[in-house]
Amino acid sequence: MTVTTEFAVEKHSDHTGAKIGMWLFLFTELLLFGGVFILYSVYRYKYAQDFHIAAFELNKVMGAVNTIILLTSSLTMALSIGALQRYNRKLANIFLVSTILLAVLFLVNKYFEWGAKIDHGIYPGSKLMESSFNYGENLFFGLYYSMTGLHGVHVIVGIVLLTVMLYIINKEPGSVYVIEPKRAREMEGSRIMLGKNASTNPQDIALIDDTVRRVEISVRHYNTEKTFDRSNIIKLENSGLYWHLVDIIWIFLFPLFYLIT
Amino acid sequence: MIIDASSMPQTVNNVFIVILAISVALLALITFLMIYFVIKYHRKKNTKPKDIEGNLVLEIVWTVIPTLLVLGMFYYGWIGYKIMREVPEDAMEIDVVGRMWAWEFEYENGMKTDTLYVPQNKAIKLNLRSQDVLHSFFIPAFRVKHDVVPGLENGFLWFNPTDLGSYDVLCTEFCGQEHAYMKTKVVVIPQEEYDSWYGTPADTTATGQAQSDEDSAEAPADNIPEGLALLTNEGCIACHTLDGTPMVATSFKGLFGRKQIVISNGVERRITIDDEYFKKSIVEPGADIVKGYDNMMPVPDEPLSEDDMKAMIAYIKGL
Amino acid sequence: MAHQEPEQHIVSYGTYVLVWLGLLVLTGLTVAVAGTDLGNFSVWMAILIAGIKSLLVLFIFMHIRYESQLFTVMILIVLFALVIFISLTFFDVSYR
Amino acid sequence: MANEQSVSFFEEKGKHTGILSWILTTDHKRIGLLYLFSILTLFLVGVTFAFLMRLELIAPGKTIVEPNTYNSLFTLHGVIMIFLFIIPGIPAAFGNFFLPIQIGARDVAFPRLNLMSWWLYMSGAALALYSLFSGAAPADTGWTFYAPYSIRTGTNVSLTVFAAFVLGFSSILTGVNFITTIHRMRAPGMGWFKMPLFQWSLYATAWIQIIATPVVGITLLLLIFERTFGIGVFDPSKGGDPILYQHLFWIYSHPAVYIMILPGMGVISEIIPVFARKTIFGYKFIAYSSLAIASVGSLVWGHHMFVSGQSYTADVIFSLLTFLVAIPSAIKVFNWVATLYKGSIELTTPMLFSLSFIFLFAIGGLTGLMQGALAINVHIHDTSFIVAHFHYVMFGGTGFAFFGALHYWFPKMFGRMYNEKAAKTGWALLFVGFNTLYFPLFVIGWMGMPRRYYDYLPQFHTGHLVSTIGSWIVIAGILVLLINLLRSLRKGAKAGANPWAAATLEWQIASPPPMENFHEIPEVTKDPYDFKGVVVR
Ligand code: HEA
Ligand code: HEA
Ligand code: HEC
Ligand code: CUA
Ligand SMILES: [Cu+2]
Repeated sequence: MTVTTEFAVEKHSDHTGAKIGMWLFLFTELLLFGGVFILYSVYRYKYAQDFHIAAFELNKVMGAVNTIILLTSSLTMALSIGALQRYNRKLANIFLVSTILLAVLFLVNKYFEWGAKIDHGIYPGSKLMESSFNYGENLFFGLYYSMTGLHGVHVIVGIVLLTVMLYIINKEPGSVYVIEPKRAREMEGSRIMLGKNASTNPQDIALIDDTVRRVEISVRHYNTEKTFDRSNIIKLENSGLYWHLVDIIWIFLFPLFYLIT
Repeated sequence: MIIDASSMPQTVNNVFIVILAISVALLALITFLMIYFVIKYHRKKNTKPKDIEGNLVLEIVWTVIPTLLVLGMFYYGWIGYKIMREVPEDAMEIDVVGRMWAWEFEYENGMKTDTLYVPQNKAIKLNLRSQDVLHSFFIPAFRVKHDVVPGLENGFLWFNPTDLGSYDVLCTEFCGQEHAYMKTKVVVIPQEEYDSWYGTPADTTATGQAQSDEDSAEAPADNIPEGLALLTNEGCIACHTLDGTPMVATSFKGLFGRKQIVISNGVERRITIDDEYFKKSIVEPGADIVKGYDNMMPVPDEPLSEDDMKAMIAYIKGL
Repeated sequence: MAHQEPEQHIVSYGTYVLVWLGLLVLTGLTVAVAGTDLGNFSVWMAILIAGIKSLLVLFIFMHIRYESQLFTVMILIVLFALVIFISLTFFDVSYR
Repeated sequence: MANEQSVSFFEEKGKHTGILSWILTTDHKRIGLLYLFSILTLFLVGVTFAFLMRLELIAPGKTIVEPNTYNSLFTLHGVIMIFLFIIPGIPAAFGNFFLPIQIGARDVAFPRLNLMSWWLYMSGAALALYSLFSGAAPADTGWTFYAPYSIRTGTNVSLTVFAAFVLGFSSILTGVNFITTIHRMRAPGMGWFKMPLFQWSLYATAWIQIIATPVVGITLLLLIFERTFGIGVFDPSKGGDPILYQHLFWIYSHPAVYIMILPGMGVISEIIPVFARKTIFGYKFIAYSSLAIASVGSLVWGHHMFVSGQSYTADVIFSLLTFLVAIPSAIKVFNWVATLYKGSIELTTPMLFSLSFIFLFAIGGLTGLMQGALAINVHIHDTSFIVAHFHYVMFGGTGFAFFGALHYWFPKMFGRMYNEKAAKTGWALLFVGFNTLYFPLFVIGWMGMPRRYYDYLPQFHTGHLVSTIGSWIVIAGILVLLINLLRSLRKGAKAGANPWAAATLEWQIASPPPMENFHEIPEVTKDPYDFKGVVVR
């Protein structure tokens, strides 16, 4: 009996497509924050004076430091991608780890900042806010907590994402294709050639007979310039895009909340 | 079928009829063409279709004509609306307070009613305020409607009632359980009768129209106990019954002395209802929430006086 | 289906560092400007500086400068939508 | 091109077997069918709520339920119909199935995201249904969740709102997938203007999904924050502005009505040329009008707020813009009708649905114009006139397009024909019932019957009674249609590759299609509605 079975291995590798997808997703993020920016601008317009006063409660230095941290993390992110594009995985790792550490640092700062505020009794629903804050100040802090909170969540997601990337770019590139038992039985009687010019050399030809339960083919790429798993670069680039967006949002949050005194 | 009883319906009806006529004409045209084509070019009769890719002139025609039509509709609608938003100088102002689930009308002389009384042929401006959530004040027969928005001070609408009679007032913004029952009447009476009623609030029953209408509760009359009148006017009985059946809130019957579990600042505690608790419930309804109920009781727009509260307590204790 | 992968554009490390320095300077600038009293103008100043900073990030860090036009067009569409949302809302808020 | 012997995607064995081969599939066809069945199931849930509502309204006073229950019924009816039936309806079910095939691709750009989007849909559905039975009581705010009532009420609003949030996420992923696929995966020769019009409508829809959905996402999230932390942004007692909530809500929810209707319009643009056997009239105008609807449609949200207390200036601007958005719809309608001219028309079930779509959508759209006229809107806002309007566009429009699509593509998806006679009976019942159900609502709405009313004044009784009777005819119609299709799944005659002699790519491959759609990616040379030489196979 001869059964021929074809199997096609198709790896989807449309880098531009992946990038378009990522950008589309970033647009939704942008508009998500855009929604709160609408609220911010309206209330800012209505209660300009109160916002002005409320902003004194925020720690400008803390905000500036966090801005610098995020900007720097954006730099290391870009550098990490640059390094990977040059097939320098070691350097890419160093920069990626720095990015993650800076992100964590940002959160630590944020934690202390929020903590200080909450200690002062400034949080939605607190006694202080209900008794002695007027509408504008209330809204300022309502927005402050919602927006920086939401941004913080994005930073956390970013950390997770970058950590996963750290794993991915360090995994030995390569893939294993498994032909399941049923399929393997269908292939009985056929031969598998190992190696490119194997046809002449009987040692390189394996017959699939009924003792074969499972066929496993593994393909390994080596990190030379030519065979470097390019799809990792695009993955890292896309994660980088996300991280830069988080940065851009902070670039706006910082002056709008901390610097309107 | 639909009642027209103010200066507004004329305008609105006109706009409506014009747009309706255009729409019906277009709908008829489209439907006719569809049916005609389906019959004329049915596969049985016409086996050879003729490919037509398009026709630029036609496309322009059916872009430009609808554009002109809709611009006309817009303009017509706008003109009608302009009238609704421009209140005549000499309009009489009445404050309307909406709360779950009752309306209250406050006249310039301080009088309060739960049915709206207006003189015939006089511009009336209603200033709309809400104590709790969104409501919407709607008089179908007058073709007026406007949302009643908490926190928004300048909500208003105006009309000039032309026909005597009493007409429905409805709430058209969903506001909770009894939304469908948040209705009252507007009663249009001749100017002279109105003047005498307005001058002497106690004399409300004198107005013929008002009497004939079974729903209309009047301004406080002498035979009603003061406590009940207060509870009615403040809108309490929209949520609290007097007969012991709990509705949106607990019933007032047997209120005092009742043991109750309340949640204060998230903590459950047991209390016994006394005068102090009653007063606190009115001034600060959110402070103690009765277990099983929602924190939706509004704060009265003007604080109740000590005397008023005493009167309420006295009445409730007597239930 | 098979698309030609566009040549990757590799940006020099130096450029990135320069951009970063630029961003830091702009941050300093916006803090400094906030200190002075420019009245109503200071908001717009802050937004302007933030805008320039994001353009830097967008064009260099996020490579928009080196990508096909499609991306720029899409970004413009989205920003335009956001601007429209805000301005139409203000037709209500500021004329109330 | 077609290989008739090939194994269909139903039989193809993948990594998993049994149920897992469905719920873990990344094949766009299987995901499309998953969506189709989930959506139909939830449609039946939503429709059951509607049936109960109509029963309650058959007479004034209490008929079967308490006010609270009624309020929850219309809320959940609205939420389910909008977020779970009509928004994903055509794009997620038919779009997923046919988008790649119609442009000659093997799958969508991100198959795994596609699966994730279905899972998010199911989670959203589960949350929405769970919110019915958990918490104090099911949400009772209406599908619009207007603040501050939605902040105050003790019902299970947060969970329902969160469900809507999750569903928004699912919708976004579908949008991302569709745009990328259309940009990157068209077969050689498939230029933008060689695409079937269904693709254009999906493309425009996807853009709205991407631009508008996040706005409602954040709005709903803030509503949840408001309820749990009291941040105050929508709460007037803390300085927030409830009207601003409405702006944010409608910035999404008006464009969302075009998410609902555009794919329906796309379906109609597919069906009409096929059964008139001639090319579509004014291809480019229909294609561009989809983009025009999508863009102008994003600017008109304020027409839901004419009496909300927004400024007079805003009222006027939004009214003007509202009228402008009608023009691209008008262009489409006229081009469809012109396509019939000198055709060779066959009145199959899909064609009947398409023609009735035009009729019902025209009624819905033209009444939409009345609502857009400021003077009239003041009177009919929040009355059952509006209810009639949106059922005409949503059910009469998108709903009929959905059923049209179901009957048009059924043979392709399942490889079986259905009983044409039963389908036509179902259509007739649905059409008659539909008008009996909703037309009276225009009348009583004009007379002043408010919406979301549990109880009503006696003068509205006749209208409500007729309407409720209409709902029974509709039930009959829907049951006939669905039972016929379900029966045909097993008993229907085998369908050939191209039973309608249509020219688009999906009809050039086997029914049901093989796993990889095309053994070889086709080279496209013909226009999508060029029927020369296309025969029934
Ligand atoms: C599928 C969904 C869908 C669609 C397509 C539409 C389409 C339109 N809608 Fe509708 N609408 C809803 C769903 C939809 N709507 C819903 C759900 C609500 C209520 C939400 C709620 O409050 O719960 C609503 C509410 C609503 C309101 C608010 C009413 C109120 O609450 O006060 C308004 C006001 O302007 C409006 C207008 C329009 C207009 C002008 C169109 C236009 O796009 C229509 C364009 C179509 C045509 C014009 C017909 C076809 C053309 C011809 C027949 C040719 C001739 C035409 C001309 C001369 C122009 N709609
Ligand atoms: C796609 C959208 C869609 C669809 C298809 C429908 C379909 C129906 N809707 Fe719709 N409806 C909305 C979307 C939709 N609705 C929205 C968004 C609202 C606003 C909610 C709000 O105010 O917040 C609304 C509100 C709404 C109201 C107004 C409530 C009020 O304001 O008080 C009413 C009242 O009649 C109504 C009735 C119906 C009916 C009778 C159907 C029918 O067409 C359904 C027809 C089918 C059947 C009646 C049953 C078929 C049943 C089976 C096949 C299963 C067998 C089951 C039984 C026999 C029980 N709906
Ligand atoms: C919108 C409905 C509503 C209105 C109007 C309303 N209440 Fe209430 N009331 C409630 C609800 C709900 C509760 C239970 C929750 C709570 O304690 O806040 C309540 C609780 C109370 C309590 C405590 C009862 C108990 O059993 O412990 C008192 C006393 C009270 N209301 C008095 C009044 C008075 C007096 C008025 C009129 C000025 C009034 N209410 C108007 C809804 C309302
Ligand atoms: Cu008040 Cu509805
Ligand atoms: Cu709309």
